[in-house]
Amino acid sequence: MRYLPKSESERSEMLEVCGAGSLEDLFSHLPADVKLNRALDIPDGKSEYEIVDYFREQADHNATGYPSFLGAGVYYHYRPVLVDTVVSRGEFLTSYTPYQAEIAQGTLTTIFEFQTMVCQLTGMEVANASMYDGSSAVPEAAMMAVRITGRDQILTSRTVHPEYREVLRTYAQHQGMPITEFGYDSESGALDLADLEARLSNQVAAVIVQSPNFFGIVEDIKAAAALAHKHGALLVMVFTEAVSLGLLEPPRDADIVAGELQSFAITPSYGGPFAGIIATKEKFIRQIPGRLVGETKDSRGNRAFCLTLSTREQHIRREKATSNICTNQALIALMATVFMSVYGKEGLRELAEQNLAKAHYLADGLPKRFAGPFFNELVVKCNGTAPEAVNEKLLGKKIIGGLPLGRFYPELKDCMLLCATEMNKRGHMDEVKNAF
Amino acid sequence: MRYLPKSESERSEMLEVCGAGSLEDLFSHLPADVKLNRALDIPDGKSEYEIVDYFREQADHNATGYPSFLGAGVYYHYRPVLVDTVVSRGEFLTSYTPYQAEIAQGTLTTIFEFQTMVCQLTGMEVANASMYDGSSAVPEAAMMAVRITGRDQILTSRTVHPEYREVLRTYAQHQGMPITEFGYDSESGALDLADLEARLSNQVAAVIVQSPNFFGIVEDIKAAAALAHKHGALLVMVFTEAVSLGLLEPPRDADIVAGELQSFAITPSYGGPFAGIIATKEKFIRQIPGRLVGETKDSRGNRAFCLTLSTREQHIRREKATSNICTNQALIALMATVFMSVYGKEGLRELAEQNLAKAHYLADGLPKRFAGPFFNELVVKCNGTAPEAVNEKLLGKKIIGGLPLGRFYPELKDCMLLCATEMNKRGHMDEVKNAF
Amino acid sequence: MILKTTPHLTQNEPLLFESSSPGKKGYQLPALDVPAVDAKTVLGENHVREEIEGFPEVSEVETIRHFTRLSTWNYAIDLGLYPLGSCTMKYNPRVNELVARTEALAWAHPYQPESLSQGALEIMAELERCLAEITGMDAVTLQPAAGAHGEMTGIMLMRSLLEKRGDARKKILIPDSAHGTNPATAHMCGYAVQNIASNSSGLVDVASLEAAMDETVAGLMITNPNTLGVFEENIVEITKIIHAKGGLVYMDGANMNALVGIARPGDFGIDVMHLNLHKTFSTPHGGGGPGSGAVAVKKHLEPFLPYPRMKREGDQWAFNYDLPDSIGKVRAFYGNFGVLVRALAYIMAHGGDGLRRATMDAVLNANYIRKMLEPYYDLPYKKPSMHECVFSDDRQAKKGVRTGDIAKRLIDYGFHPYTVSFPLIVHGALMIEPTETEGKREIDLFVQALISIAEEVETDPKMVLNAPYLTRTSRVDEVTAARKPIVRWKPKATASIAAD
Amino acid sequence: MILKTTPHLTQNEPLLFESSSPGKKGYQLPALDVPAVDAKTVLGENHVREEIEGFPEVSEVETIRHFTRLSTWNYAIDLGLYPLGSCTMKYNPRVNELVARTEALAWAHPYQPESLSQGALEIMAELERCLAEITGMDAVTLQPAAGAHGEMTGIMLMRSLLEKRGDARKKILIPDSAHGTNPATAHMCGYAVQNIASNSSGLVDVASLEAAMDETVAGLMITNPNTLGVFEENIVEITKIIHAKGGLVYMDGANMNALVGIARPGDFGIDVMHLNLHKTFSTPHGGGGPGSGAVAVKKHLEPFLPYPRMKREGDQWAFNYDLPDSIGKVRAFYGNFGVLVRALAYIMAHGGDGLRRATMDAVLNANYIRKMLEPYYDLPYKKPSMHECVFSDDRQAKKGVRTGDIAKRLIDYGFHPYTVSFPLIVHGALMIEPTETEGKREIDLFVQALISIAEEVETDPKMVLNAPYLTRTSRVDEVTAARKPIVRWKPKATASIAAD
Ligand SMILES: Cc1ncc(COP(=O)(O)O)c(C=O)c1O
Ligand SMILES: Cc1ncc(COP(=O)(O)O)c(C=O)c1O
Repeated sequence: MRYLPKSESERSEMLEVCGAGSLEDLFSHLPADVKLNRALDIPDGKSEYEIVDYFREQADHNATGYPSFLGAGVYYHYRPVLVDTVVSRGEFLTSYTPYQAEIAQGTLTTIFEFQTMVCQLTGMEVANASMYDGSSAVPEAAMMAVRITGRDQILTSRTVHPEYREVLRTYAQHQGMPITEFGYDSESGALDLADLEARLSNQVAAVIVQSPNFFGIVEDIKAAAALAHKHGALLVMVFTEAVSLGLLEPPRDADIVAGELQSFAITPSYGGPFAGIIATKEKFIRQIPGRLVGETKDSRGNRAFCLTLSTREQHIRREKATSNICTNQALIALMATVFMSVYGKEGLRELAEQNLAKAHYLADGLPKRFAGPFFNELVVKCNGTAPEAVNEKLLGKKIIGGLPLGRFYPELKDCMLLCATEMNKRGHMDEVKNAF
Repeated sequence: MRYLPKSESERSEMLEVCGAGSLEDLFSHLPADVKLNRALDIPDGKSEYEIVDYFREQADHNATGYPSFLGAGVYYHYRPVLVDTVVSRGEFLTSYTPYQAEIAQGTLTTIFEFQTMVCQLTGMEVANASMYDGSSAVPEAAMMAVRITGRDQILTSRTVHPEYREVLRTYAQHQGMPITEFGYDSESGALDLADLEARLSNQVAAVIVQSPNFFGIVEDIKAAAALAHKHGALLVMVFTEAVSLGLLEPPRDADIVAGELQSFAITPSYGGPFAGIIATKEKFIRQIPGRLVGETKDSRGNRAFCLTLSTREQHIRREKATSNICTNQALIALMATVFMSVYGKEGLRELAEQNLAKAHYLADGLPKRFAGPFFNELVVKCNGTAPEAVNEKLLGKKIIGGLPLGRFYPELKDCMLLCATEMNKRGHMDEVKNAF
Repeated sequence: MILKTTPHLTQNEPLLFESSSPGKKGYQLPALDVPAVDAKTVLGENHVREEIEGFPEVSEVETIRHFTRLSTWNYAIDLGLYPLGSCTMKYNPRVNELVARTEALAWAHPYQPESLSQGALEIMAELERCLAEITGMDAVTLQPAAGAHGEMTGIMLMRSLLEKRGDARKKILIPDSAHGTNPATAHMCGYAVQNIASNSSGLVDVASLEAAMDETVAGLMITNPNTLGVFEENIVEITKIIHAKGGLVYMDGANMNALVGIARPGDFGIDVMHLNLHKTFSTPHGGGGPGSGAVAVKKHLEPFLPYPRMKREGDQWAFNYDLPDSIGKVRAFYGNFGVLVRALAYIMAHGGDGLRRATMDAVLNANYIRKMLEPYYDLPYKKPSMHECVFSDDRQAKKGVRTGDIAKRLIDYGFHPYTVSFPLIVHGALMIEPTETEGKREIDLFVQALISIAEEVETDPKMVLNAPYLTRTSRVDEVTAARKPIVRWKPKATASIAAD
Repeated sequence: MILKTTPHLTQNEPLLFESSSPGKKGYQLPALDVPAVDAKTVLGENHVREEIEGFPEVSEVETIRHFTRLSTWNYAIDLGLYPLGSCTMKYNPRVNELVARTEALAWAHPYQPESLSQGALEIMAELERCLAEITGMDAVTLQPAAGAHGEMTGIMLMRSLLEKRGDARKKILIPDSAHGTNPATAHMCGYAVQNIASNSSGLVDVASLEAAMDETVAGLMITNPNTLGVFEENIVEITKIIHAKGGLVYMDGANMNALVGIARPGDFGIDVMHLNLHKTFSTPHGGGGPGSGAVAVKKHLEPFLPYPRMKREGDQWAFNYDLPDSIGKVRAFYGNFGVLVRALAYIMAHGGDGLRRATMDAVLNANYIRKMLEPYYDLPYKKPSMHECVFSDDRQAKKGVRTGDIAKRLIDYGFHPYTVSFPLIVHGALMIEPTETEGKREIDLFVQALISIAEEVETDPKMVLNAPYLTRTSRVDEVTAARKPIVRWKPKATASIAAD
């Protein structure tokens, strides 16, 4: 087997040292009744060429080269070539969590830069080294708020990504963390502040809102924060479209930001791996889940970085840890780090402005369902025809349309969510408009 | 421009140091009449995404996914993934010729390994660090023979790759190196030893033969060498299909081996870049063209490698150099080095055996033009129909057939050269057979 | 004597923020093919931010040099043995990276029509089938993003089943040798943790387990082989004890590299377990992730698996969301698909027999190291080793040298350290897992290094205490880092932040 | 003081042959889908070899580690400034590597039907057009594989034209500042070389040129800017002198990075020239190659260009082999196509204006370095610099330190040395070409390093004489290497080979 770097003679030398006559002998101490007495039912080992052919064949059963207007938490953005150049370096790709700082300064430095850039983007003071994804970052933020406030109720806006709310429910169900949802203004598509205020109480640990929200609408975080704070609750701001942060006012008034960086050079990859983040205020640093890299010095007095505040983590605190997370999404976070470095200050803004322009060109002439200000996604009414029918029509033109909303919002079953990014060409957008 | 790492303020700081008011000032000393007073007629700079799109669009105008039976000096072989992993490392990709040995030991070591493996494959004692390609290695070998023997005539077999012979003619025309060709046995397709002997004389510096020859036939190098040596000429053995060396007796009796390593994980790439080599006997080491890496020690006594015998080369010897070659094909030679390391002793033989089996399966039932033993190529008669017509038929089935030989061998205008490697699938070979 | 490394210069490199200069660009976007819009007009003044303060401004060449230079400060599997116990740092085949980048897979949107996602679905279905066969379980979910996430999923499955039976129960039993994620997970799922002391041979003490087990106990989280690298020889009896009282047994599968093709948890009484695809199945760690924590269950737990599940509709795959008993989603979409692709490619490369042979070589390497080092380091537990072996620093401690110091000195010798101070039941543990992808030459050099360090401890303990010496960064002060945390760059002067 | 590097450990690594062991495999082939044949039967006993003696036998993981470890012993553009004069070591954009690997381009066979090669032909045609526009010439061939190959092609073109005119002539005039490939090329083309001494300002001495030029001279090979980085201000007059006597002027275009977008050889009397696409147009050097030496000519030389040429047939590209005056082929097929793809991608990224701005930044960097170092190093020729500047070690030589020693010391400071001892007209030359892809920070560090070394020469010359110190390999003994050449590995005992 080409991945096993031993010759037969080396094997027998080593077996001899072990005092074993054969490889099987090494397992002779296993109880007979637990051993597998047959070969695994898995086809014989394949050459790398057959493996490549297999996955190409599978890929041929997937869509390729369709212009797509899907967003809804996963966005198509250009991916700078340097991203793969960097993450393909064995020194990043095949290294473990940087527990041994003296031979992991490369990884540690990039994480420190990542944490810094996330802070600069979100207006927060502290960011962790990554969470599994945006959806799992939300319950982690909620639990964090519960620990901070000593309260247990969570209020969530219905405009938070529906799958994120499902994940929150799953996490919450077994730990006595009741979740209540509040509505959105059916005019603007933005959160219903009145409804929020009505549901607020001194039991509420956190109010969770998303901006741009699931409908693409930019929310008024300031107002939501003011209400939450009035009742002693924390405001958790969620984002799924990181590119919006290049243009939108950062959620300075939020207490915790939980987001997804997939837009930063992370391929859609059928839903993962992505990179979630949690950022917060300095004062909450000891309640943040996940890994943190900190600056320090080495014994020669030179700047050095290392994992820090690990007393928050499971390997030290065990059941008292801030989370059970161990492996995170380091390499994916590195992709986002390279992306931020390539685009930089001006690039990220220009990118966001292009997205804004494309989405508004697409919207122009389409029956918008909501009136609120939107970034690069919008809800469109299909007046009469079902959204599925419109998509069928577009598929005929080899275009993938939007996401029909009935599945998540029965009241919007005649609507679809359309997304336009810098990658969508004008001509295709015109075709979409014609389909309505 | 994203490749120019300067901010405007940095530019002006530097201009100031130079005592220049503007970038244009730096060119003020150029005579007015030599300056270009207009912009270059080249479209505005493009983003990397547009560049990728452009080349994809061009690629769409090329054949993709056609099974092919073309060989004739350029062969389709599987390419281990590790090859690109290695040559994509910036430390190999973006380094220069290893003149400064102390910071080029990586490149120097791989070249030393390359030279060694080429010797092991060819049965020679010395091999250089690469030539441009196989075709240009042939005239270099001829000139080397002229220097060694003090004679000037070259005898070439007509079974040497036609384009290689054309290149030899181009190089030869201006340096008084008359080229004579000798024929092949029209039964066996192997070189005509009688004709060779008839043309040999004490004026002949070198006899050039190829094996497997252009028709895929394995030549009798021993016999050719004996004849050449009898007349005091050197035997130059050429190869275009390096995989054959995994199975065929190495040309130990040759004095110089000039070959092409494209088969070793180098993509066809529409004809280049490839990697040529010249290997020879120890006693001719000072007449070999191109770079050589040698083993030595550093000042601490540790093994080290460096470029050596550079007194043969143009930068020292100028007009008296063994060749004018400077830049060679180092990175491509590295691809071949990784390929040889991945396949190794057993792999290269198994690969050669698979090629032999495939070609003989293809040959079975087809009207072979020649009777000699063949490796992975064979000349087939198209009885009646023109080779072009057979290829048309195959193109209809999205298969690229063989090379019609009329262009290079008028007497074989009703024949085509077919190649089968480990990549050709049985089903496609059956389709080719049916086309005859 | 150090045989494996030689000092060489490496490039220094500032942080991106420190090499930024206004106006430097590393990007270019295609020209906009639609009219530009004024952000403040369409979004409202208050929604539009000022420039992103402090954000990098560097060119393309500076970016590639930045990350290339930083990369040279790392150790990695591609550079040598990475014997972190419990982490299964094996070779990451590059063909897996290639196939994961196949365009129609890498660029597939999770909401694109199922009819245009059949390739992705087939890949997941095939991987589920392979993992079920390897573990001997009945069903597999690929949704969890990592091992700990899988543990959480698994414990929720147990809890949902018990709830359905009428009582979710209160406690989870966890051996004191378990990994920290086990208790942390139990806690997140609303369970109290009761530790089970290991017996003198490092195994779960059957008697105390029997004593601890009652109707308030939801079940046991067991790691097998355990974190000592020892197979729990009483595993069948253990699972019987738990089942007898209506509990369920969760197996932490982080150590499956010792069992694949040899023994199957499904055959020795396990109800639910997770696999770390980024360990046993070689998907790259990437400096800390991503991973995948696929969870395998027996029939009785299948109805509770996260939705959606895949089902066959004619000749097509489809997602089934209609699962009333499902615990729900543990993350958006379907899991770390890109990681799943790599894991399947790994399984395909080995085939059934190859996987078994890999396991045997992994166990061979661990036993060889154990034998070679036993004369020099204290081996607290003497049971046969599987894929890893755990020594203690007992002898060296007498000279004032601890496992952490030996680990740092090992760096000078050209190796990444073993896992330090885990499992907790071994005082001053040296936890060594070589994996099967190490050749004899590399392993012999590793053994030689640890023997040489043992000698240094005798002759010159200080030398070991102050290691490493050959790294560009010497011993890092982690205490100060935690006392005054600086977790982001700030323009000089205001660099440090106060912590509460 | 060394600011840019810090020592760090790197992995030692034996040669592949030394880590081989019988039976280790790094490959697997798909099973044969046709009957196997017995080689000895179909080829004959005498044609089948024994095993390849000494050939490597290693596994996949050992292979990737071998080459990864070796790579860390190299310096590269991706790691920092690479100021080799005359080599134009600029940043190699990675998008160019990506597009060159586009499947239908990388896997295109040179003999596949032209109708199925239109994309490849269009790319070559577009590159020819761009290069003609940049050089101001009328036609371009992309066939030559490198600069020297281009020189040979160009001189053959000249010779063929002259032959056709009735007399190929005997000599080529070459300034003594020229690169070694120029005389070597002239010789290969059957010409005698006559050196032209440079004048006191390092330029071609017009008087002696005029004196040397007669009807036995085929022409002049001139490099402009010359190897001092100085523009030949009399170039127009020079070309007139050659043309007046029926000669032709060849320009070595290795230094085009100083002229692109600023001045065009076609506009100052050049008849034929080569371009090093691996210099001016950024295709990677790859440790010594591959390159491309495209040759551009004026109308009168076009008929002699190597065949085939591309021609338009309706809306299709086709190859034209019917060129009676062609010199023939200089290599098989059409050139280093993969390199051509990269060069075109580079040109597209810049556009006309971007190319001009790149040239200006390259010249700015060279002049900045010249200004900063002039107080510390002797500048033998004072004419304005273009893309590079050349100092001499005159002052340091007084302390016994030569340019080669300074170069080695520069390595400790984290930089690749400049070009040493070339051009020959400068005694002890330090030839520095930064290119445009270096930022101010990197350049300032380089300047600081050379200044610091100049000070070391004053205070502690020995220190410089024995450099480098921070590399894993110290000063290499090149003399012994040449005296007893060992150019291949052999099993111990027989390792060294005798040289005549
Ligand atoms: C025994 C054990 N259990 C659980 C885990 C957690 O797995 P992950 O890091 O993938 O969350 C690990 C990984 O370190 C482990 O070693
Ligand atoms: C001035 C000059 N001319 C010619 C050459 C030869 O070019 P190549 O190395 O591509 O053959 C070089 C390259 O070193 C050069 O610097």
